[in-house]
Amino acid sequence: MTAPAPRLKLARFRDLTLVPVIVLLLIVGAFLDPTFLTAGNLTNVLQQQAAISLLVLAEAMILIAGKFDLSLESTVGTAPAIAVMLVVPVAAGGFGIGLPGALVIPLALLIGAAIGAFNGFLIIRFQLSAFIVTLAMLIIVHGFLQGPTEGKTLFQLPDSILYLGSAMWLGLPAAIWIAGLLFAAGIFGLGYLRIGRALYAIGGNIDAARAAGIRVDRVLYGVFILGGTLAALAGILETGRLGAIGNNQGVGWIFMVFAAAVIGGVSMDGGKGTILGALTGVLVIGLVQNILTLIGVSGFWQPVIYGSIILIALMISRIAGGKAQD
Amino acid sequence: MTAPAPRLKLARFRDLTLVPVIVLLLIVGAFLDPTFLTAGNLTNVLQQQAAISLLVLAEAMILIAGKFDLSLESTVGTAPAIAVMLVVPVAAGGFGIGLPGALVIPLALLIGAAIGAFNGFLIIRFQLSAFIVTLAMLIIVHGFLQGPTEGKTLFQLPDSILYLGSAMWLGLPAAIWIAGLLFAAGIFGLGYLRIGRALYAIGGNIDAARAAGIRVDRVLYGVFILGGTLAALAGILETGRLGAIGNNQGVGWIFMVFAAAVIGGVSMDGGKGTILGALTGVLVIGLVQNILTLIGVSGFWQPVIYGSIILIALMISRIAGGKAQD
Amino acid sequence: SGTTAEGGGGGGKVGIDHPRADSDFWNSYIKYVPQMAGELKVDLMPATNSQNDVAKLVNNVQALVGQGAKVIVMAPQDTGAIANTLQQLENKKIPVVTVDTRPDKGKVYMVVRADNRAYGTKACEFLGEKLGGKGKVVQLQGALSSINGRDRSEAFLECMKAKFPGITVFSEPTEWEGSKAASMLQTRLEQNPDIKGIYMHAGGVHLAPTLQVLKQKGLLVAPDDPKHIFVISNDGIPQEFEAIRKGDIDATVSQPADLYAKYALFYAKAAAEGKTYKPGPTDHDSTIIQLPNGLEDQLPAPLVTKENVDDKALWGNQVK
Amino acid sequence: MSIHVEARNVVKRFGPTTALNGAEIAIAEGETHALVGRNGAGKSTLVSILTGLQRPDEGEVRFSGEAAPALADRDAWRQRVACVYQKSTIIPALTVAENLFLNRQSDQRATINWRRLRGRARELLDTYEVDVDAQALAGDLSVEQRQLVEIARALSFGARFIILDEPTARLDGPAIERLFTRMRSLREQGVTMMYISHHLDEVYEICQSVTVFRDARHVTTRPVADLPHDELVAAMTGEATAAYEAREHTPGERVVLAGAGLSLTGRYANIDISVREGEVVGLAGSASSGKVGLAETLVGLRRPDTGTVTVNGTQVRPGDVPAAMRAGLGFVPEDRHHEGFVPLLSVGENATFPIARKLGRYGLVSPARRRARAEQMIGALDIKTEGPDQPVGDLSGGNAQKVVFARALVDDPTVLVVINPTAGVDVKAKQALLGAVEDAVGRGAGAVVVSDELDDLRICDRVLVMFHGRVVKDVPRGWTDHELVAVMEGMEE
Ligand SMILES: Nc1ncnc2c1ncn2[C@@H]1O[C@H](COP(=O)(O)OP(=O)(O)OP(=O)(O)O)[C@@H](O)[C@H]1O
Ligand SMILES: Nc1ncnc2c1ncn2[C@@H]1O[C@H](COP(=O)(O)OP(=O)(O)OP(=O)(O)O)[C@@H](O)[C@H]1O
Ligand SMILES: [Mg+2]
Ligand SMILES: [Mg+2]
Repeated sequence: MTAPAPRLKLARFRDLTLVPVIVLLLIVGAFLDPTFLTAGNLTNVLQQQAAISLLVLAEAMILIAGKFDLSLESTVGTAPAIAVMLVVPVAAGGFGIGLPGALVIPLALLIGAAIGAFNGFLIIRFQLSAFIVTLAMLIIVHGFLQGPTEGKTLFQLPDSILYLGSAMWLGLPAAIWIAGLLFAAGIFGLGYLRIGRALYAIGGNIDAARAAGIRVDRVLYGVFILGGTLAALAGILETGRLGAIGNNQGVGWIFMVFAAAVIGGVSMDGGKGTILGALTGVLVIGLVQNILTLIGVSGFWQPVIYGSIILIALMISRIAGGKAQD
Repeated sequence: MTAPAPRLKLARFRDLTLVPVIVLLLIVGAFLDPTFLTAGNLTNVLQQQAAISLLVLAEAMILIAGKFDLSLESTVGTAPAIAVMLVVPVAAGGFGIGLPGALVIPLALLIGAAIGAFNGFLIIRFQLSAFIVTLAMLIIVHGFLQGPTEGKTLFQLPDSILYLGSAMWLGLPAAIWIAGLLFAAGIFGLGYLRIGRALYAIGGNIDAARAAGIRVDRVLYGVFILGGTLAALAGILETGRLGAIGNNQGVGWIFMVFAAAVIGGVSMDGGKGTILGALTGVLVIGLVQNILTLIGVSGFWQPVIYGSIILIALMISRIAGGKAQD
Repeated sequence: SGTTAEGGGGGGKVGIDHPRADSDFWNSYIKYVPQMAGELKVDLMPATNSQNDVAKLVNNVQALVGQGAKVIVMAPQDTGAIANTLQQLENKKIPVVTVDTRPDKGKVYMVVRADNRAYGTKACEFLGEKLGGKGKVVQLQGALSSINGRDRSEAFLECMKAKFPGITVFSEPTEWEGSKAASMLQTRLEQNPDIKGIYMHAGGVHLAPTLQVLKQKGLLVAPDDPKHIFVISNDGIPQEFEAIRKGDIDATVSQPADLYAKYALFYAKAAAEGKTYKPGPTDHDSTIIQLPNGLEDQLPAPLVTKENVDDKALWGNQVK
Repeated sequence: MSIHVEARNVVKRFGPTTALNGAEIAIAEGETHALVGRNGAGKSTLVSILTGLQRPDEGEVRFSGEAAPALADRDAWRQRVACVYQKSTIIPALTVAENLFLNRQSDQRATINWRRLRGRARELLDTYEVDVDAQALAGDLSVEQRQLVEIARALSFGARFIILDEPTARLDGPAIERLFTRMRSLREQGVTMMYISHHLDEVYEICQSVTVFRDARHVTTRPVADLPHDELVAAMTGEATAAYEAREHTPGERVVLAGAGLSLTGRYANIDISVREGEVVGLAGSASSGKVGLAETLVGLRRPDTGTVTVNGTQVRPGDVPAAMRAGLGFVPEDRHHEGFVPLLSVGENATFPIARKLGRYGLVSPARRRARAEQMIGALDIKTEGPDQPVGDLSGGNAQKVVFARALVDDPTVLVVINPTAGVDVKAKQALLGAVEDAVGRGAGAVVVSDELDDLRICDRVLVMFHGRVVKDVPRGWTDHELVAVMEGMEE
């Protein structure tokens, strides 16, 4: 049989249907603004997308497993904020518990994980609709940022939480390294680990996965917890980049997260898509935003142009991919 | 065989799993505030929910047919706004085309229908993911409000567009009558009309629906167009209630629309749920909002309480309904 | 005046970011910017818009700097989360003028704003006097996560507590949404038909819904009618003036969109030319005060009532 | 002989339905044990209990005398039993190779070596002579290929007990033979098997003993040698049942269905076909012959590259099912789960979609008339259901097939096209369904029967045999099994 070779290539290409779009954007961008193709600007784009890309990574895994998590966007603000409030003094907006500052990152990750676990608990144990549970949780989790802070921004933060989002490693922002490494781990994990493949099986046919001996509930808990943790990490990076935790941190991201995942080929119906594809989705969104900023489109009409570009990317990826989307 | 009778009853109950929640809310509300159970206040609740309920009606039909429309919320503002701008003079923010004022309602409905048709076109013809198409359209359609108005509120509206949302018919706001009639039509249509049953068939198994001789594409176009039209009508009612068309009209509604539909038993996977169920979902959301306003919960913590009540309603409807949700 | 010209020469491109495109007030501001830039001969780059998202604002500023901006004008709606960016701009020796909000941390060349706390206090004093220090009032708040909304809200509540303890205040968080405002006001009036005053945080979104609810309840009556509810708004858009003339509402605080644009660019140009300023009164009816991280020019925000509503100097009377 | 697998006094209820009512089975070590019963007798329910997918409401399962493992301990179950379920457990978005080794992609090592996995998959597919590309997406396979993949997977576990729930319902003759060869060699190695099928001759061919279920209860267990065919059928149905006799038809002159110059790249080429009123035409052919593709073209499910289809004198727009139905066509699609029914909707609705327009005026559908019509169909086809309001998704496989049949027949079609009409249908039901086809033909309809099953083809006046996308022979009534199979295998042209 000689079929394998071309088929393999085809399968690879299917992840990369957005590559032509990215190339197109690079060319158009270079043409429209001389700053665009500079290393500095492209580094900025990557840095700006680092935090949201972690959400895309998390959401892609959750979608592949056939579930849904809208509450990730709220975790981006709430997890680091509560962690900070456990650490800083009352005068800086804290709870006055005064845990050691070094704990702030582990605390934030723990809070993210706990939110994910609670989502998992409601969805798996009570068999509630993931969409609506996490929609309610989106509201509740954000309330846990707004309530304790009374709407105020936290800006006296321990240094440890600022480090990751603002440090430079080997001449590149640390956030880019972190996101890059996690995406590499995601691509590897979902491609080459049994647990990663289990996500596809669960999303593709949950009964079949169960019959094949996959511990479906356990894997789903895992993916929700991992999702919450990644969202908390995204929050830490964002906090470091912005230097403070505003009440709106992360608010409104989730739509873009879904857009990136879906134009990157991840199916809303579960079982389909790759992490690499999702990454290309993030890049497309980041480049579009950057180009629109550089050319200074009128703010009033920006949404129209932006939405249209998403539609066009979608159609290109549909035509290049050759399959109906869902 | 005697089985049919009990099953029928069970099926009826399944639509009404939220009724205990509503009763509970009525009791709790009466207990918390003496104003709550007055005719005046309950009328207010209905009036406040009238516009959004039309979106829920539209979304429920689209979800039952197995599709998705996020852009409805943008149509709520854009359809009446563009219609108004076609009618009013430049000084009042119009395009200066100056069509007759009596046309403003038909125009708005037509614009809504056109948006729906365009969504349908992209989703059905190009087989794109409904979620992401309508997400892009949500952004684009809102851009078509923000762009031409340049972010300004339209204050000078023709009387005709204000009428429906502010008139009283037989002692009740016209909006309540309109929403009530449309819901009755929806319940009837989805229960007893061929085309209504076709929605369930398409949402339940699109290939089987096609093989059963249902003109699937035509029905789907119809439901998207009807959805857009209902969203435009919701916009007209809201415009009348508020007396102006702000740039935010409808923005952020879609989450509540989904919440209402899903706690009301409509499945995100298509083929399941009823219009009556969706209506109970709307009522739950409306009553919760009203009670929270009446008792004056701190704004900061309101989201937490609100989200928690949605979760609880969800669990009650899950337990009463007895089936896993999706 | 507090101005001391020093150095001079230089100049350079001014990058400007607009905070949002969906509110009447900011929309007016955005329209004034190019007009004022022309008058002041500022070399303005194409404006960016951060759509009320501080993360976008940071991205936009990075892009503007990448394109060669020598001065940045911005209006950060989140005054904390901009700290890092201000630090980076300081490192790059790029002066920053902020409009409307005062960053909590990070160096600014000049803050151009009217005092939002003063809006709340003015509204409180107006309503307090009209109601004779007793009764019930509603304040339609903006979003609680916005600094301006919070400032107005806190100042209004503090002033009520201090000066008019006999007045009960109901605070409704409307998230700057007309729909929420209408529902909450309607419900509150149902519950407390004896409400006598309303403070709206944003005329652009709250005015029409409020009037519509009052009209439906038959409460839109002349000020001398005992059923009259006193309404004070905030923003100073033309429609509010119209409502004041008609007697539908009683007052508004004019937030000077034109002056925001004018002095933002004025100071941007000055910064580019290397001028420096000191605290003290200015030549345009305002005072520059010292902040820990820079200076603030506190522009006047006049209270507009039936008496002065036709004043040509008000920006709301200049827009077409 | 010791008892390998035993279920005692098992009760399982689904809402108002009792699927198993004190049922029991005991399977001896090393034997191949048939489980037969009518559609809805509870066979598949027992399978899900024996494989630990569902917990019985009452009763217990024992393996080699030991109590069954906890439901959560899937690994323990998988060591004890492997299964080909009646419902597909293939994951369409994954490759064949991965489906074969689901959740055991990496042997020992932590990471998956895809190349090795493909190798293992090819080896496995070769062992079972399944001609499928290991790297193809399982969703792109034909129904039959999927079934072969499932069988290969179940057999590959090395479990000592294997359950096959209607594995042959979708296989053609040679594939069934290959499966049986494999089963015999497994039996020689001492593997115990439970075999479910509605083809009773298969039971005699491959099994040593047989258990009969009827109405959720155990009726009898006997060595197959002690239970002649008629008695077996009687045990299943609870009454004596004669074998089906094909009827005489008197074809008229009028052509009710015609396909002219039909071609579809990769499926079939240059087909001309015509069916007269009162005539039953069979379409036969082994795997990949193109018969299903052709039938799907005739009904409008597929659009041909060239050629025209004429139904009842009207030339129908290609690929337009509603138009074909309006012209008087009724059909049973190949895969009932895919195109046959809407699982959440009731039996009544599924059965009456094509005549919805006739059940009321002004676009209305009268529920009372729908129920009346549905009850009529339920009676005519003997569908085992709680009533017209039960969702089809809750029916047993064979009964769901009858609902699909009801849908095809409900509009009194002039042309009837049925693809694999009796797949998964019990003996008695098979007679009912074939009878229904012949009834329609008796009323003057023309019919096309597409099937691999010789029993189905016996009612045909002539059988068109296809091979590699072409009609190679038109065989008139009176063929012997051997002759027809030889043509289908392409051994005679
Ligand atoms: N999940 C379910 N929900 C409700 N009823 C069910 C369910 N599964 C099975 N049943 C019912 O249980 C009975 C037994 O079904 P089962 O699938 O075991 O029959 P079967 O003997 O395998 O039939 P077939 O030969 O048609 O496959 C049927 O009446 C069926 O309708
Ligand atoms: N979805 C598909 N896409 C591409 N090729 C297909 C598809 N389905 C079937 N084929 C191929 O088309 C050819 C004819 O298929 P068809 O299903 O018409 O034959 P068949 O006679 O029904 O075969 P079988 O008896 O195996 O069902 C075969 O080579 C088959 O592998
Ligand atoms: Mg079965
Ligand atoms: Mg086939």
